This record gives sequence, C-alpha cells and structure tokens, in this order.
Amino acid sequence: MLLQHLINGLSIGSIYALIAMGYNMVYGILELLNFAHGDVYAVGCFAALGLLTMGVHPALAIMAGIIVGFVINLFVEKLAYRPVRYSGRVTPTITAVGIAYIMRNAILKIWGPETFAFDIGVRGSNLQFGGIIIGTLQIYILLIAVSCMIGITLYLKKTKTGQGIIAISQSIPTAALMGVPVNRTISIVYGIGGALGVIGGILFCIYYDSIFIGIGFALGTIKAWMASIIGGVGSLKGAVMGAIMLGLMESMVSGYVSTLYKDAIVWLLLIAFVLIKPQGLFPAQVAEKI
Amino acid sequence: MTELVKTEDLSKHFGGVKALEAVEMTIRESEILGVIGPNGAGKSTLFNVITGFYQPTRGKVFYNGVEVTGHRVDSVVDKGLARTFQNIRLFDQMTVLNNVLVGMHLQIHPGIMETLFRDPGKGQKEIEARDKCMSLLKYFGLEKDATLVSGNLPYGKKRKLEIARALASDPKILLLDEPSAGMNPNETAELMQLIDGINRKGYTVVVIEHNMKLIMGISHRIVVLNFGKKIAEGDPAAIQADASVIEAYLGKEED
Amino acid sequence: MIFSTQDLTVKYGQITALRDLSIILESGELTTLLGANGAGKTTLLKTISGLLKPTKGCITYQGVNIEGLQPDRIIKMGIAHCPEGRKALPRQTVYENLKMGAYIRNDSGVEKDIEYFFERFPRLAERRDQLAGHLSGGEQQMLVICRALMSKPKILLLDEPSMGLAPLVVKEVFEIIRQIHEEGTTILLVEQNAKMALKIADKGYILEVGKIVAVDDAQSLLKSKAVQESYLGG
Amino acid sequence: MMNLAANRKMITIAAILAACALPLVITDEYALRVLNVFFIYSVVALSINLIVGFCGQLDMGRAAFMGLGAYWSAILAVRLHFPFFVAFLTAGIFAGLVGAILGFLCRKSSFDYLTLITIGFNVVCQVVFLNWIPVTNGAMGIPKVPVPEFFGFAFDTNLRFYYLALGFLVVCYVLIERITKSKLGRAFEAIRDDSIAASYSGINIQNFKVLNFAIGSVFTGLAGSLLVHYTQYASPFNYTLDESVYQLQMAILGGLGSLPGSLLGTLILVVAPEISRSFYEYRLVFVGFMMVIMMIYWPNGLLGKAGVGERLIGIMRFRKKEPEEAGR
Repeated sequence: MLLQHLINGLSIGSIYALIAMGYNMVYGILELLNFAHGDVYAVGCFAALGLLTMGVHPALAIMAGIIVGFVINLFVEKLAYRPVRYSGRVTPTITAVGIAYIMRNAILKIWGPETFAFDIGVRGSNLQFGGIIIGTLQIYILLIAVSCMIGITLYLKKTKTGQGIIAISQSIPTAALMGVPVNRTISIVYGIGGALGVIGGILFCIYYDSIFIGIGFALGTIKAWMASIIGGVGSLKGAVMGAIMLGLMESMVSGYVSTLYKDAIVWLLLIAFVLIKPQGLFPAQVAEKI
Repeated sequence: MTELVKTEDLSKHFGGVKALEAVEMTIRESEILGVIGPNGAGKSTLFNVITGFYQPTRGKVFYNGVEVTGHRVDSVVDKGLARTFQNIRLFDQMTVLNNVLVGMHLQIHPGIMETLFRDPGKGQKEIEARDKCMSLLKYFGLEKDATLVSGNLPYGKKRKLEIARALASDPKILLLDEPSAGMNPNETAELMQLIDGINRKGYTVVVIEHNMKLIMGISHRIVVLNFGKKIAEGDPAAIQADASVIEAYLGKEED
Repeated sequence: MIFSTQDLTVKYGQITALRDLSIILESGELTTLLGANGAGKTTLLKTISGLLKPTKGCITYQGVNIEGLQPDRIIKMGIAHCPEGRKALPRQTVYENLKMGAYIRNDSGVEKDIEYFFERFPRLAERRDQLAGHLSGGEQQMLVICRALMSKPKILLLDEPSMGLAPLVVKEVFEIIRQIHEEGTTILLVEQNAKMALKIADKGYILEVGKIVAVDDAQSLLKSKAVQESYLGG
Repeated sequence: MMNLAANRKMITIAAILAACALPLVITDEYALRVLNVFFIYSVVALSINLIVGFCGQLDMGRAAFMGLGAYWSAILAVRLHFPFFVAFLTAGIFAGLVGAILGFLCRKSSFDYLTLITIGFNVVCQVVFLNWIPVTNGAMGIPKVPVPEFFGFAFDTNLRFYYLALGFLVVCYVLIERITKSKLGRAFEAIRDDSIAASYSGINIQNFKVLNFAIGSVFTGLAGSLLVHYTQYASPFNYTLDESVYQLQMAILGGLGSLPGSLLGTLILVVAPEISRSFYEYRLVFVGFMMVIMMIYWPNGLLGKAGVGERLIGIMRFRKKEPEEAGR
C-alpha cells in the first residue's frame, strides 16, 4: 500500500514539478511572486480543450495549447510586468493578481465553471506487480516530465540564450554589459514558463481525465508555491525536489489521513515547515548589504 | 578615559572572504574616532558587526564592559548607539518630523490610554517629544521642512536629517558611515563644523570616511583598516606619516 | 580621436552625478580617471556603456552618436565595460563566464580565444570548471577583465580593477592592463590607486563632484602635489 | 497648521452628522442595506490598509479573518446562546489572537513567504469552514444568527442597524487613525519604508510586525462578526480568496496609506455591483484590470498622497539589481 502511494505521489509530483519549474524560472529572474502563473497556463489548456472538441488531432491541439501559453505569457510580461519591473515587491505582485483575475474570468466567461472530459484518446493499460497498480499513463507522465526537465536543463546550460538567462538571474546590469538583450530574454523566459505550465497542466488533465477552472490557480499556482516553499523559492532544483516531495506528501495525507482535509493539512504542514526552515531546503544565498 | 566600546579578536568571514580578521579596537568616551581604509577594507562590516547587524564569525563586542555579541540590532541600539548609513536610509514616505520622531522611538512611552484615547498628537508625551524633535531640527536648519515628505528633500538635507534622526535617540555614540559622500567641498566644510559641534555637546562620534581632509581635520584618533585587519592606529599626524597607510592608499612606491 | 563625450550631464533623481563633462579618448591610448568616492567616475562609465541615460549632452564613438543606446547595442559596437566590484557571474563556471563575454560574437574563434586566455592565465585554466563565486578576489578580477576582452572590444572601460585586492595581486592586474594596452586596445581606467594608474597611463583626468578639475598627461599629474592632496588631505 | 487641524475636525464632525442625517433622505431599505454593508467593509479595508499600506506586509487572506470572527460569533450566539456583545467582542479578540499567532510564525519570513502563508491560511480556513461539519455546519452554513441586541434593544431594522454600523465605523476609524499617528503607527511606517533603518532606531521589527498583524486582525474579526449578525447567516462561501482579493482592491483603489481613501475605495466597490448587474457579474475581471492599470499608471490610488505610490517603490527594492540601470 505504501509503495502504491509512493508511485501515485511520484507521478503527481512530477506534474507539479513541471508547473513549479515554469514558475521558478520566472521567479529566479525577477523575484516576482507570480500569482498569474496558473491562470495563464490554464488558458493554454482550455485552448487545447477547445481544439480537441472541434475535432483537431490531439497532438496538434496540445501543441497549439503550449504555443498559446507561450504567447500569452510573452504579452503579459510585455504589457503588464515590464512597466513595473523595478517598482519594488508589492506593486508587481498586485499586478500579477490582476492578471490572474483577468485570465481566470476570461476562461469562466468562455467555458464556464463546469468540469469537462479531457480525452485525447490515449487510455493506458494497467500493469500489475503484486498488489501495486502502475498505469502506463503514469509512466508516460514520468517520462514526459523527466524529458522536459532534462530539456530545460540542457537549454539553460548549453545554449547561448540559456546562458544569458542564467546571467540575467544573477545580475541584470552585468548581463546587459555582456550584450545580453535583457528585455527580449526576459520575454523568452516568461514564454517558456507559460509553455512548461501548459505541459504540466495538460498532463494533469490527462491524468485525471478532466479539466476545470481549478487547474489554474488551485492546482497550479498554489502547488507551485508550495513546491517552492519546500524547495526554496527561486531555485530550479529546489522546485523539482519540492514538487516531488509535495506530491508524495499529498498522496500520503490522502491515503492515510483524510482526503477531505488534504489541502488544509498540506498547507498546515507547510506553515510548520516555514517555521522550522524559513528559507526552504535549497535556499539561495543572499547577503543584504547596507 | 572610559572605554565605551571594546572589541576582542573580532572577525567576520563571508564564505572564504575574510572581511574582518582579529580586529581589536576601542571607542573612548567623548572622542571623535576616524575609521579609514581603502574600499573593501572592512570598515562598514566593522560597523555592522559592532551594532549586531552581522553576527561575528569569531570574537566579542563589549559595551561599557557588558558583552553584546549576538544581540539584536535594536537591543544594541538601546545601549546608547545610533548610526547613519553610507547610502542614505530615510523613511522616504514619512515627513521630516516623523523621521526624527521614529528616531526617538526608545524615548517615547505613551502608553495605550494615550494612544487610543487622546487626539492624535495631543498626548503629553507626544507633545514633549515633538518639541524636542523640533529643536533638534532647528539645530540642523531643517525646521521649515518639518512637514515635508523626507523623500523629496535635496541630498544635502537628507544627509543632515539622517544625522538628526540618529541624534534624536540621544545616543552616547554616534556612528557616521561616509557622511560626506557626494558632498561638494563647501558642504563638506559645513559638515565638519557640524560633527565638531555635536562632539562638543558631549557625544562620542565615530566616522568612516574616504575624504581625508575631513577625517584628518576633525578626528582625535584614527584607526586604519586594510583587508579586514587593523594596520595602524594613532592621531592624525602619526597616521599621515605612516608608511603602511600611504601604501594602502596610493599604492606601493616602485623602487 | 576615437571617442569623446560632450557636456554630459547625468542625474540620479535630484542628485546631479555628472555636470557638463567632456572627455576625449585617443585611439590606442590609456586614459585614467581619478577622483574621490562619489566624484562620478563609475557613473560616467555606466553612462557610456548604456546602463544609465544622460540627461543632457552627447557621446560620440567613431563619429556616431551613441548616447542612450541599450547596453547590448553598445557592446556590439566595440565598447566593453568591466564593472567595479568583481562582478563575475558567481553561479556560472569560469569557462561559462568567458563564454558569456563572447555573447555578441558569432564567429568560430570563440573557443580559440578562451584557450588563449587559459594559456595566458594558467590560474584560470586550473579553475576552468569551478563556479566563479568560489574564486579568490584576484582571480575573479582577472576573470572579469578577460571576460570583457572576449568581446574583442576596441575600447575597454575598466572600473577600479584593483579594488579590494592584495598589493601583489594589484600588481599582477596592472601588468595585465599594461599588456592589453600595448596590444593596442584603447582603455579608460577608473582607479583609486592613483599612483599605479598614472604610471601606466598616457593621460589622466581628475574628477571632483561630477566635474573635471584637472586634465594633463600622466607624468605631469604624477608629479603634481594636487593629486597627493586630493587623496591624503595633504 | 492649527487652522487646518481645526478645519479637519470640523469637516469630520460635519461628515458624521451628515451621515447620521442621511437616513432622512435615503429611506429606501435596499439602499440602507448597501450602506450598512459599506460601513462594515470599510473597517475591513481600513484594517487591510493598516497592514499593507502602513506596514508593507502584503496580506492576501483578510477574508479568512473576517470568517474567523463571523464563525466565532455565530457559533457563540447560536449554539451557546451568548449575548451579542460577548460574541462580538470575543470575536475580535479571537481573530486578533489568531492573527498574532500567524504573524508570530511569519515574523522572520521574507515578503514572499508572508504573502504565501496568508493565502495558504485563507485556503485552510475555507476548507475548515466547509468541512468541519459538527462545528461549522459545513456547506449549509449557520443560519439564524441573532441580530445585534444591547440590553433588550434589538438592531433589527435596516435603519436601526444603520446607526450601529455607522457608530462601529466611526469608532474603528478613530482608533485606527490614532494608532497610525502614534508611536506605534510611526514604527509601522518606518518598518515599511526601511526595516534596517527602523531597527537602528531601536524598533524591534519582529514584535511590531506581529503587533501590526494582530491589531489589524482584531478589526477584521469585529467586522466579520458584525456582518454575520446583520445578515444573520454565516456561509463558508463568503470568505474565499476571491473575497480577500476584492477587499484588497478596496484599499488599493482608495490609496494605500490613506484612511479616507479606504472609505472611498470601499464605497465604490460595494456600491458598483449593486448599481450595475453586469458589474457584479464581471466584478473580478474589473478588479483584475483595475489592479493592473492602477499599478502601472496610478499606484497611489484615488486619495493617496501625491507621489506616495511612486515611493511605494521603496518598500522593498530589489537588492540585487539597481533599478536606475537597465530598467529604462
């Protein structure tokens, strides 16, 4: 039974990891508490749903959804975040809250609050080992999540733009002096963050066979935050580790304690966590200068 | 002379960087002590460790013989210390008067009754504090600006206000961190007079400075830091003649 | 004359950091900029490299006005700025830092140039795959200078390369600067270490509170009492 | 100076008198009801202003504290049959205590963590309200909460309640204003503007942050309690994160740091949905757009001091990047 929960936790955790990675890429670069992360990518997921119901091939629909997530985040950054980029902490955060509400209510206006089936026609079979059931779907999810993570890591490590992103996250002026086009690169980061979110979101929909408004904020942004609290805000490695731990924690809580209070208990655990380890497991070292 | 502050083997390392290494120094009552050294010599770090903002890696800090190593900043401040900052740190959205009143934080004890049941600013303690702050502002020539938002003041006045705020807590020791940064020679001359005047009122003053005219002109005693270590200590004349100091500033004379 | 500023004024909010500043750099010369803290030296470099926008005045480089351009445009034109305070990118390796220096280049010679610097500074080669944040101060400074050179600049702006370095390391860094100068790069050097700077410079400007108070060839400045006074209070 | 202060007092008294006389003009029950709700929400907006505007702590979970006050009061009054004023006052104390505890947990946390935790706390409270059926009655909520009653006098009409709510607002406003203008308020503002300089002025930052959070929560809890006794129904769906965000916008619209601004912002956001059905339908979208547009072009709100928003920038500047640079 424990092993079963571990496996379930791992697959849901790896979905959270994708979402949290997208979130933390943006956070790492601008330290913006991005309230809108989930709601932006939810638009991408719903766009994919829209295309699916119109009979578009699932692969194309998902691709289109990812592109929508990319493009929307690109524009949101340019129109809403860039003007307040250097306005401290409160102002951009509130801007992000605003964006979240615009996006969420746009979805509500178009699709409404109902839960829709999200059927891409892939129904995995179940593999059984002893008493443990592993869905092939779970394996696919794990594979996709892992390959996305590897892809992003390679992108950051090996490409020029990737290195530019890492440079910007350390110091915008220094990166600018190297010739990194700051505005364009930050746009790209936002775009990637949105696209990663859509991938995570769609996997989520496939996993649960359904899609509803909550995949944005309640199941997206909040989980990304939780993962960041555990792992350390702004660290990619922390985000992935935190997300997987979160997945396991949730799976354990709903398996052994209570499904009803799952969210509440997880939050309480997190608050306790913050009390004990306020900077997360993989803190970014910052020395304040005065 | 009484030693107000004494450090023993004070060291602060950041990762592998030894910002301070085994510094032993004293601040004596009613002196003006200058602290000089090239950029990165550890002057500001010294201030930060003495005031509790950083925990020292090693060593101890004593105030009047009482150890305060590891105490929080506000409790160290409570021992009779106030400071200004290299990059001015005012409460930008508050009025000039309120900035100084915040400086008096530890002196005003209005009590809950006065806070909740008297008209704002009409309590006895509040009126006394206000009067004291206004006379302080007057001393600095800022009384006309009392109701302005401090963020809108010109640079020179900001510097003065920061000193006024520090003095409002009636400290025994006033630490000034590069007070003349960004000032022109006239303003610097004015500042020298001001520091001298403050010292004559009985305050002990510690000044970190790059401006040698200022430091040599007003200090009674100078401590020189380089690479986190104290390399010299003495009166201005002795420091000016000290070979290691000249080297630290102008670079070694090639032979 | 490869580069000049005319009547450059820069303000930070209400503070005027530079006031009607005009300087000229001759091709291949090493010019040094001296002055106390807060005199505006760093501000001038930041304005040239595009990090700050001037309120007034112009900057001319090879006959073109470049004031107000974004930093990535300016470095592409051949002006590299090596900022103060050893701004290595601490979470990237030495190799990655050097590669970042060549961000604007698309030619195939990048790897060769990195190897060239490694050969020239074996200390960096030894630390090739270490994070730059783990290097000592002197090594970081060396790295930052090399990184700036990786863009193959025509003009190199150096901001206090000796800041906070041990005397021996300072000597080493100045030796590097001298070599770069000899190879024909135009250099604008900001320094607190006045004597050392003047020794390797061709020309020096002295700044006080945003204004130029003296300009002369380096040898005459070195002999002048004024320099000594402005630094040690005479 | 004296003149201005005297005038201000006159204006305040005149405004209160006018508010007292207003029911002579407005006799419509519906309008009175809207005004009553406005008075109560004003206190919530004021408490948000005290926390976000004066102390720079971005609290996004105010509705949870309203809910705590409301449920406490409702349970005490309905199940345990306590008189109104006991339920009401202890609701404030309860919310304040929870606020103090939460503030204490976050006392060392950075800006981000505090914001996250207030959101998380809101989620936790909602789940508890909804699922702790033996106590909160779950999704059904707690109906038949008694109307406020003092010594046999029941505030059982909209008109009667009008004066109770108005009195409540006036008292809270005066208290909050006095706090903001005392040593306490100055300490809050000092922490907001520059916490390092504040600690060097002898302010114990952690304690004052906890205190700020606790005081704000007392007022929120009281407002929650009064509202639940007015509507006579505690519903778990009234204390969501959306509600918190809507309340936050009340304080932002009027201007963070301006107490009269909080009243104006609340008035607009309480009345607008009542006037226009479509505003109600799209209210969260409007709030979204308002937040974005205001933050970019108008960060100091309607009544904020000129330029305050611009300097809100100073609250917590990014330390690792210099804004003058590269930001252009």
